[in-house]
Amino acid sequence: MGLATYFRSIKDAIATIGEGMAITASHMVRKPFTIEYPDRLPDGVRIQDTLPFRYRGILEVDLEICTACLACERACPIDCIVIEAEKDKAAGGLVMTRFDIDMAKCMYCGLCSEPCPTGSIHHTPEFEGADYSLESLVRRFVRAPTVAYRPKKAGETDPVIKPILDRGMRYLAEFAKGGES
Amino acid sequence: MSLAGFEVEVQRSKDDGGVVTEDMTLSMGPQHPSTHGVLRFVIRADGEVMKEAIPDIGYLHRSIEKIAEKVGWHGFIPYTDRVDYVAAMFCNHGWSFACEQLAGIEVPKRAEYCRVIADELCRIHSHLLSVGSMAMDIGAFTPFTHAIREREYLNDLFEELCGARLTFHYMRIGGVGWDLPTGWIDKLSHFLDRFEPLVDEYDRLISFNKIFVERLAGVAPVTAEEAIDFNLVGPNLRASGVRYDVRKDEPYSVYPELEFDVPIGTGEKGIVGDCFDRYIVRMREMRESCRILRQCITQIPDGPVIAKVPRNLKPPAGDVYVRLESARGDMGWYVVSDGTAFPHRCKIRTGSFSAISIVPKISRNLMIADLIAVIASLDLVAPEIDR
Amino acid sequence: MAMDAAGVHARLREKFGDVVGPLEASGRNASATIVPARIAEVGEFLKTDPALRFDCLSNLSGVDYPKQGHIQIVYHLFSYPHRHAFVLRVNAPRDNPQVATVSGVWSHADWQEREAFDLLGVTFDGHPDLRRILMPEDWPGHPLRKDFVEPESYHGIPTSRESLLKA
Amino acid sequence: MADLVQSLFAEATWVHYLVVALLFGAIVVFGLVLPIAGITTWVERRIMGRMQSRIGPNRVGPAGFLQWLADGIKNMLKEDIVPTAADGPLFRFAPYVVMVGFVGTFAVLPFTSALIIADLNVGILYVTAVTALVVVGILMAGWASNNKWSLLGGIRSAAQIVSYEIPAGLSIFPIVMLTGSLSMQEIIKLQGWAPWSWNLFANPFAFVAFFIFFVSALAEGNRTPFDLPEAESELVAGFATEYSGMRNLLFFMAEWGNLYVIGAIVTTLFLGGWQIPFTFESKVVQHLLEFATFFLKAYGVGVLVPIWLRWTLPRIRVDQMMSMCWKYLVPIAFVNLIGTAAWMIWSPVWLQVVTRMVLVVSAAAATMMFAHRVVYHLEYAKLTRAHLLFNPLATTRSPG
Repeated sequence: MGLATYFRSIKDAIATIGEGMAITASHMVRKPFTIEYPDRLPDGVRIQDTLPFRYRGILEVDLEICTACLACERACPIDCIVIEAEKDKAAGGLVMTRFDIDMAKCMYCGLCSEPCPTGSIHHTPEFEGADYSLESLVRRFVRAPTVAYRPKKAGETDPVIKPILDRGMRYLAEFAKGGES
Repeated sequence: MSLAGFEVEVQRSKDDGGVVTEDMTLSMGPQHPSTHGVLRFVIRADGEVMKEAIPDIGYLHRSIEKIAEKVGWHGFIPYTDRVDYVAAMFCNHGWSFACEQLAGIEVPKRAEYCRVIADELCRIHSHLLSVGSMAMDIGAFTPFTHAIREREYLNDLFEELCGARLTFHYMRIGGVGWDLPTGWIDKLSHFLDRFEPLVDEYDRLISFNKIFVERLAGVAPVTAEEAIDFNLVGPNLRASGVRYDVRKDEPYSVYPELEFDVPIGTGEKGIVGDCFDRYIVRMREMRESCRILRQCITQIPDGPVIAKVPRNLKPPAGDVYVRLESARGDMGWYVVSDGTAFPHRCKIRTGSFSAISIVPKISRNLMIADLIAVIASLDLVAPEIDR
Repeated sequence: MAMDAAGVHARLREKFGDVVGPLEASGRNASATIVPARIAEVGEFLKTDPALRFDCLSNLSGVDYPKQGHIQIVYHLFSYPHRHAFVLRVNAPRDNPQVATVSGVWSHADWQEREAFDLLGVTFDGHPDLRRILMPEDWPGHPLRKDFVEPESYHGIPTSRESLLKA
Repeated sequence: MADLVQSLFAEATWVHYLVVALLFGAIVVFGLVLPIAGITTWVERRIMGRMQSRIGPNRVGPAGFLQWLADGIKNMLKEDIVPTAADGPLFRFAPYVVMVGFVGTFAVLPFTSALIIADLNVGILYVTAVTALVVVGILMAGWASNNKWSLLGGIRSAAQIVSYEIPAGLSIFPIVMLTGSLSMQEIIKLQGWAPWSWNLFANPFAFVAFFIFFVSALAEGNRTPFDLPEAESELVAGFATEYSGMRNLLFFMAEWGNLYVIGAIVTTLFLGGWQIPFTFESKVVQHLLEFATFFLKAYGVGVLVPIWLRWTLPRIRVDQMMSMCWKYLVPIAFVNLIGTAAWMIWSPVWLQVVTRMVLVVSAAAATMMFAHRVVYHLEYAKLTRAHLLFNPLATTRSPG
C-alpha cells in the first residue's frame, strides 16, 4: 500500500461519510411518510375511503342483484364459495338457500368477481378481517331463502335495486373485457 | 431439527504447540435476521472464517408446481403471485406467456405495453427491496427505509392498477385484467420524476460510501464461466460481465420497440463479479427501467387489453418452455399440456434457485459477515427458491 | 455462430448415431430423445464441441407420463457464446427410473437433479450428493408423480383441515 | 466527599461514610444515569425516525417522550429467562459488571467547577481503567450464554475494545502533555470558554487526536459503524442474544449511557468542559449554567453525533475494524504524540496563535460547506415546500 493510497482512502472515507451525513441531516427537515393508521387520520377520514376503487378487500355479495348463475363458484380456484340454489316455480325462479364464502381460505384474487354478470359479488375496500375463530370467518350471505335476481330487458326501474345494480355494473366496467365463450 | 444430510465433519487440528482446535458448526437460520425468509445455512467455521456454508432449503416449499396440476389454466394465475412474492408480476407474465404460446393466443398491443409497464415497475419494486435489504444486512438501516418509502409509492400505484399491493394477479392469459386507470399515467410519470433524483441520493448515501464499498468490493467474485456453469441469471450473471438480457437477446413482448441499455459489472471497485458489482448492476437497472417506463408512457397505443380467450381453456397437447427476464433474471416456465382443462406439468426455473446453489462454492474462506453480503447480493428470495 | 436445431441434431446424430432419437418439433422447442444411460456423454459433447458450445443447462425438469409408462427428463440447453438453444429428452421407466447424471457437465444440474429426485423419484446414477432437497428427509413418496397420494398426517400434524363450508 | 460527611456528622464512623456513599451512588444512578440513558433511547428513536422518513415513538406521553419509561417498566415486568445450558451465576452477573464499568466513570465526571464526586489526580487514567470493565462483562455474557452467536459477539467485543484502548489512550496523551495534568478538573481549568481556547484547536495534532479519540471511543462503546459485538444482521444479537427483560435492558442502558460518558470525556479533554464566559454572584446560577454548558456539549458530541453516524453508516467487518485500528488510528496517534511534543518545544508563540485561528476558521468553513451540502440535497430531491417540515414534534401526514 503506497502512501498516496493510504491518504486517499482516508480522504475517501471522510468525504463519503460526510456526504451520507449530509443526506441524513437533510432528512431531518423532510416530512415523514407515515400514515398513522388507524387513530390519527385527519378528521372524518377512514383509511378505507382513501383506497382505490379496484382495491381487493373482503368479498361482499349484494344478494338483491345476484342471479345465482354460479359463475363465481366455478371460477374460484380454491373452492371457497358455495352456492345452493333450487328452481322453484312458485317463487318465480331460482331460490338461493345458501351463499357462503370462506374468507379464511379466500386469497383475494378477484377471479370470482370477474365473470359475475351483475357485479353482485365484489371486493370491498374493507381489509380488517381479524377474528377469534375460523368459523366466524365464513361469511354466510343467505339468511332466509332468497329469490335470485332476474335481469330485465328494459332496464332496472326498482328504486331500491337500481343504485345497487348501477354500482355493480360500474364495478364490472373496471375489468378488461375479454372473450367469454 | 436433525442435521440429516448435513453431517459436518468436525475437524480437529493440532498446531505445533500441541493445542487441539475444533471447528465450530453454526446453524444460521431458518430464523436468522438476514436470511431473507426461511433459509438455513449450516456453517463450518474456524472462528470468524467459514470453511463451508451448506444451504438447506425447503422451509418455504408450498408445492406450487403440484397445485398447478390441480387448479386449471386460469385459476393458477393467482398462485403464480406466490412463487416470487417480491416480484409477482413476472410470474404472472411468465405463466400467461407460456399459456399463450401453448394455446396460440395473440395478445393485443396495448396489453403488451401494460404488461411491460407493470413488469418494469415491478423490477424497480423488487430491486428496491434488494438493494435496501442489502444495505440493511451490511448494517445501514436508513437506506433500507428510504428504499421502502419509494416502494410504498409503487405499492400505491399497483393498488390503483390492480387492487393489490403484493399479490397482484394483474395479468390474465391473453392480456391483462384491468386497463390502466384514468390519470394513472400521470401518477406514474410523477413517480418517475420524483424517483430518479432519489436514486442518485441513494447512491450518494450508501452505494459509494467507503465502508459499504469496502465490505462488498472483492468479496465472493464469480467468474463468467462459473456463473454460466451454475446458471446464474439476470443481474447476478450480468455482474460477472456477461452481457445477456432476455429482453434484449431473445426479445418477447414489446421489448424490441423499446430502447435501453444492459448494465454489466465492470469490477470498478474490486474484481468483476464481486458483491459490489451485483449490487451496482441492480442500481443501474432501476435507472434503465425508468427509461423504459418513460418510453412506454409515450408509446402506449389504444385498443383492447385482453384477447378473446375461452373461459374453459384447453390448450392443445404439447409443451413449451418460455423465458423472460424477471427481477431475479431469466425465469423459465416449462409447461406441459395434455389437452385437458388442467396443466399436465408446470416447472418453474427461478433465478434464486440457481443462485443459492453457488453459495457453497463462493463462500469458502469468507467471513461470516461476508456470507450475509453474499446472500444479499445474490438477491435470494426464499419463496422463489422453494416454490 | 448460431446453429439451428436441425444442424445441432445432425451433428449429434453424426457423433452418436442411434443414441439420439429423431428431431421433434422445431425452433426453440426442437428436441431429440436420448438413451438414458448415454445422456452424460451427449451432454459432455454438446458442451465441449466448439460448434455447439452449450455451456448452460437452462432448465432440467421431470415430467411423469403414467399413460406412456415413463418419466421424462427434459434438458433445456442454451449456449451463451452462440445464442442457440436445444432440448434433450430422456425417457426412464416409471417403476425404476434411472438416468445418468449430468452434474459433472453442468454444475447447475446438481441441484436440479436433486429436485427431480426429490419430487419424482428419478435416480441419477453417479450424482455426488443425491438426497432430498425440498421435502423433508422422511417424506413418503414423490409428490409430483401423478399417482402420489398425500398422507393424512405428517409426524402427527394433519396435512389438511376440514372445509368450513361443509353443509 | 469526606468533607461532606464530616460536616454532616460530628463523629463520623465508617458506617456514616458507607451510608452516605451508598445514598450518593443511588442518587447518581437513579437521578442521573437512568434518565440520561432512558431519554437517550427516546431521542435516538425520534431522530432515527426522522432520518428514515418515519415518525418514531409517538404514543406514550407528549411526542412519545415517556416511551423510555414504558419500555423500562415493560422490561422489568418481563420474565427473566436463564437458558438451561447457560452458566447461571456468570450469566446473571454479567450485566452488573457492564453496569459497574459504566456507572463507575460518573465518579470523576466534572459536571461543574464544584460538582464532581471525586476529583482524582489520576482522573483520566481512572476512566480508561474503569471502562475496561465493560469488556469483562460482555465477554462473560457471551461465554455464559452458551450460544455460539453470543460467544462470537463476546470475542469480537474483547478484540475490539482491547485494540481500541490503544489509540484512545494515545490520543489522551497529547492533551495530558499540553495541560500537564491527569485530573479532569485541571484539564478543564486550563482551557477557556471560547472555541479558540479549547484544546481541540491548540495545535494541529490535538485537532487530529480529537477525531482519533472520538472514533476509538465509538468503537469502545460498540456503536455503529463498530457495533460488531451485537451486529443484528450477522450475529442475531451478539452477546445479548440470550438475554431478556431487565438484564437485556441493563446492557442497552449501559450502551446508551456510555454514549454520554464518551461525550463527557471528549468535552473535558477537547471542548473546554463547563467553562462559561461570565461569573455570577449566585453560586447556584453559576453552577447551573456550568452544568448546562457541560451537559449540552457532552450530549451533542457524545449522543447526537453518534446517533447521527449510526443511522447513516453501515457496519464494518471484523478484519477491517482491526486493520483500521492498527494501520490507521495507532500510527496516526503516535505521530500526534510526537508532533505535540515537538510543537510544545519548538513552536513560537505567534505560530501557536496563528494556528489556533486557522484551525478555528477552517473548522467553521467545513461546517459551512457541510450546511451547503445539506441544502443541496434538499434541492436535488426536488422537494416542494409541502414536503418540508420544520417542526420535529409534529406527527400527522394526510393519507392519499
